[in-house]
Amino acid sequence: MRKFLEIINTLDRRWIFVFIGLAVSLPLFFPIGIKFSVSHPVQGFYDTIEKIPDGSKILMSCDFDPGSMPELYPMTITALEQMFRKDLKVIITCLWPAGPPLVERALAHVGAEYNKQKGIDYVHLGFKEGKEVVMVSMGASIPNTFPTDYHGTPVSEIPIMQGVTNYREVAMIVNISAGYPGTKEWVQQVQSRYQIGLVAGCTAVSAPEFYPYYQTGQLKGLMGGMKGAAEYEKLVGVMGLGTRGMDAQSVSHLMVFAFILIGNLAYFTLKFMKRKESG
Amino acid sequence: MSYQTLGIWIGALFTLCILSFLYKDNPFYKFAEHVFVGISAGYGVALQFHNVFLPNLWRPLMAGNLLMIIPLIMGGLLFTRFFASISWLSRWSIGMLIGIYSGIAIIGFGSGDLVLQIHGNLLPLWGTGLFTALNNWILTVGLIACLVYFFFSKEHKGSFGVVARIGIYFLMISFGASFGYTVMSRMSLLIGRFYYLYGDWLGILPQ
Amino acid sequence: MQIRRLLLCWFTASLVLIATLAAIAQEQAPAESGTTIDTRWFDFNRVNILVALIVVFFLIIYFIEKAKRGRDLFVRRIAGLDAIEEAVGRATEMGKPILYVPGIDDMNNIQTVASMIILGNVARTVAQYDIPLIVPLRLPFVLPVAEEAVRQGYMSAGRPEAFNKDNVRYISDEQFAYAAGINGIMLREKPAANLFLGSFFAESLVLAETGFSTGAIQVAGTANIHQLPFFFVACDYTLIGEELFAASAYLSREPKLLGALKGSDWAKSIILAILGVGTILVSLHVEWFRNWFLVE
Amino acid sequence: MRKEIPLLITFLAGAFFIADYFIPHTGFSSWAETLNGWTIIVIAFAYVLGVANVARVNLDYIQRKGKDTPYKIILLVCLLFMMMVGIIWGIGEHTVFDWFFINIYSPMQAMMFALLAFYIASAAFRAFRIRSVQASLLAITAVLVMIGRVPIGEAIWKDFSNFSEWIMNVPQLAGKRAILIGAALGAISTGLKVLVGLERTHLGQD
Repeated sequence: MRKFLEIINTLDRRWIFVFIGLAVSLPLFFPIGIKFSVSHPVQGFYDTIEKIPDGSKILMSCDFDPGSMPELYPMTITALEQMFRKDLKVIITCLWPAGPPLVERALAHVGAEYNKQKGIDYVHLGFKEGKEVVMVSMGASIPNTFPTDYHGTPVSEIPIMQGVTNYREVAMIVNISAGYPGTKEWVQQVQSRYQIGLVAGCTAVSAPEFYPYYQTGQLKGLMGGMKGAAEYEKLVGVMGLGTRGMDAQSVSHLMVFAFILIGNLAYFTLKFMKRKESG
Repeated sequence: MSYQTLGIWIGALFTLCILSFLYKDNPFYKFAEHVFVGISAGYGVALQFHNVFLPNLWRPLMAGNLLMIIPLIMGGLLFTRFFASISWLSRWSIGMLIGIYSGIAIIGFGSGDLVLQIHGNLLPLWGTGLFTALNNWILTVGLIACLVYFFFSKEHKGSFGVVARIGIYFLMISFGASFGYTVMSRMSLLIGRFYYLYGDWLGILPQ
Repeated sequence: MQIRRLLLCWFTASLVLIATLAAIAQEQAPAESGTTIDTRWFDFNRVNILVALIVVFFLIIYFIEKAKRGRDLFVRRIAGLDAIEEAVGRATEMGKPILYVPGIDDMNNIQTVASMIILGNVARTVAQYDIPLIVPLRLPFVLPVAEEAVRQGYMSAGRPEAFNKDNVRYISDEQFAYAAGINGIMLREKPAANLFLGSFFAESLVLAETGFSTGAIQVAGTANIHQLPFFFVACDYTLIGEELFAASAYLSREPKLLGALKGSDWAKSIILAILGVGTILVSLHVEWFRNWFLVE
Repeated sequence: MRKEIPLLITFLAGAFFIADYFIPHTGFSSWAETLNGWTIIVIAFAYVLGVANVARVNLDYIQRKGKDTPYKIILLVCLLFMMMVGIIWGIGEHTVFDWFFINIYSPMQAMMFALLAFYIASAAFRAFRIRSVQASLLAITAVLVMIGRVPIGEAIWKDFSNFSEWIMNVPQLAGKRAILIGAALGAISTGLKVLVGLERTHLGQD
């Protein structure tokens, strides 16, 4: 018994890497499809967009990069699906340098499905460096901050941008955020200053920090991590990456729980044995 | 072999190079890492050129908006850091940037994180449903106890120490929640990568 | 006196500038139709934010001024500092090296500045014993500052000759290569005490875990809240958020740090009072007090 | 003169932005708008400066013939190649630039972050030791939230998801709000010290 505990206590970490690798891979090959319900913050995200009258304009800021794609790309796709179904006009900006190519792919994928035209139903304004300064600058004037779209066509020639000067001409803001600059800065610099509706989809790492904003109503909706994306896909009725990853998420969480349990049991029983011998 | 499949193969090989770091640091990882750092730096410059330099500075300047000379000069001053003799000039631009970010932080934190969070925690302790009253009690006691824990002008002794101890327990619940969510976040990153390797690259995933 | 003169001339300069800018802007104001010309000079819905900022500004400037005039401001001893001393003490008994990791951020991050102050203090206690103090660094700009901090520590302990420049080492500027380099030091040179104080990100996990497996006593401290759970479970003691700054203020007694700390302590007591009074008033269905804190 | 002018610029820029929040005067905010536009451009220059710094550090390394020189050469070649391709042939879809982004930059960055899943698993097994009441509180909350937030949690206990939602909305929120308020006070005091010229580390040693 003691030998076994010694092995566990000094187990090479690479064995644990193998276990976790299996825990994440196997459910992908043998999908179980465990049911799950929708939590309030995600329902808030969905309902806030649903309540916007059809045809109005929405500002969507995609502040993420490939490093957080598995959690945030499904959210972007599903949000575009919901908005295009309601024929909402989407103006997209990116505050992370590596965001625009991902947004281009999402737009191409979903835009084609609902045959939406670039420049009429949606516009992709690309990236601007400056973090919070860009948000404040858009409060004064969006055309001055983004004189052209991602491909270089001047904003004055883009139909969807006619009549849009700043946040007052936009019904609400949808923010998909991976960190800084992201949801925290949109709440601090824009939501309270311009009193505009704001919903946010973020990585699970940053979700706990935004619950205070959800409780005060600064955020009308909050989606955290791949689970949030899966719940949102369930509401919109789409089978995306979020839902497909849920089984692997469940199994890997159980595995980490088991690791914590076994690690502690082995550590303390060994310590107890040593004290008994020396005591 | 279309460009698309060639791209997937190269992406998968580089992914395996990064994955090899788990076994131990090796030349493949070093190679992949340096390629990544180079590509990402080059990507940033090209993007700034097309998305900021051209539309926000060059075109207005060419269109005769001479006021744009000022940001061009301020930006150029930054590059004096490379020449020791005149590097103090770069402090003008750095001073401007630091000043703007400090001003923005003061407003953002002042309104969004200070005043509104206090407003959000002024909650009725009775006169509402039992469940909401219980929640409001926990929120109020928790916030007060944690603020007392972060109080440095008085020793944590006697009743003050007890309140601080309650505060640290609330903080532990906060950290526990953050740990759970961080595990969730990291696992979904790995799920995404295995989807890429098994699905896009090898195509052996059930549809 | 220097602060007051500074404030006075800044204030007048900014007033003059804002007035002239507004005057120029007045006749240059874009006569676009549709945009409402707003000539109000102050948005009264935001007076509560202004009051809050002025109160915090006053508290901080007042206590920095007080600290500058050498008035003794009491700051309780941070339990984390005892843990650091205990860790250093144990390492000296065993005659093994001490590892001090000042975080991965640059000097413009306040946490790195606070870490340098604590590093200088640790160097002073280590100077009396002949054990190496290893300081691995990620950014070249932090190297001279760290070297200076350790040299000052050895100097003030009266043993400048014991200072070994090679122990303050530049590893790599890539996050995980830096963590791998430190793991190598932990496994090869087997330090008895690991101190992680400063701004850490995802690599904190890797460092704390390897340090735990070598059996070293570990003390950590960072204001990056999302990294605290890992440090808390893997280390013997963890300074949480502001405690890192309180520790550096306690050690250095530097007016700027001490004043800011006392100022925010006072601000916290005001907030506690507001929470107490406000909660009771709201429970009695008195709404005006709570509406003061609304933001339009 | 080397220190006073930058400090004055810092104060004016910061004071201007703070004033812009409180003064809705159209004339004044049009100036704030122009200053915003300038800042975006200067920050873009600062970004390019950062990359130039990376190039300089690696060039020095190569001159000193360090042991990793071949890797550093690869780094600089990739940097120049990606920059030139992007600037000359554009950055939209179906360009060489986009191909390199989607097939090299994106998978590698995603895999680097995915490595953290392995590290957190091994840390949970080897370093997550419950040695005090506080650590046990942390561990119990972590497990409750971790299991409650995934579908299998609801399979075990119907209300598990609502329970972990309650943990997030009430006890956890109190701790986070206290940290938010503490951080806000810290940020305001640091911002003030920088504006008034008390905090000068950013200007470096002259």
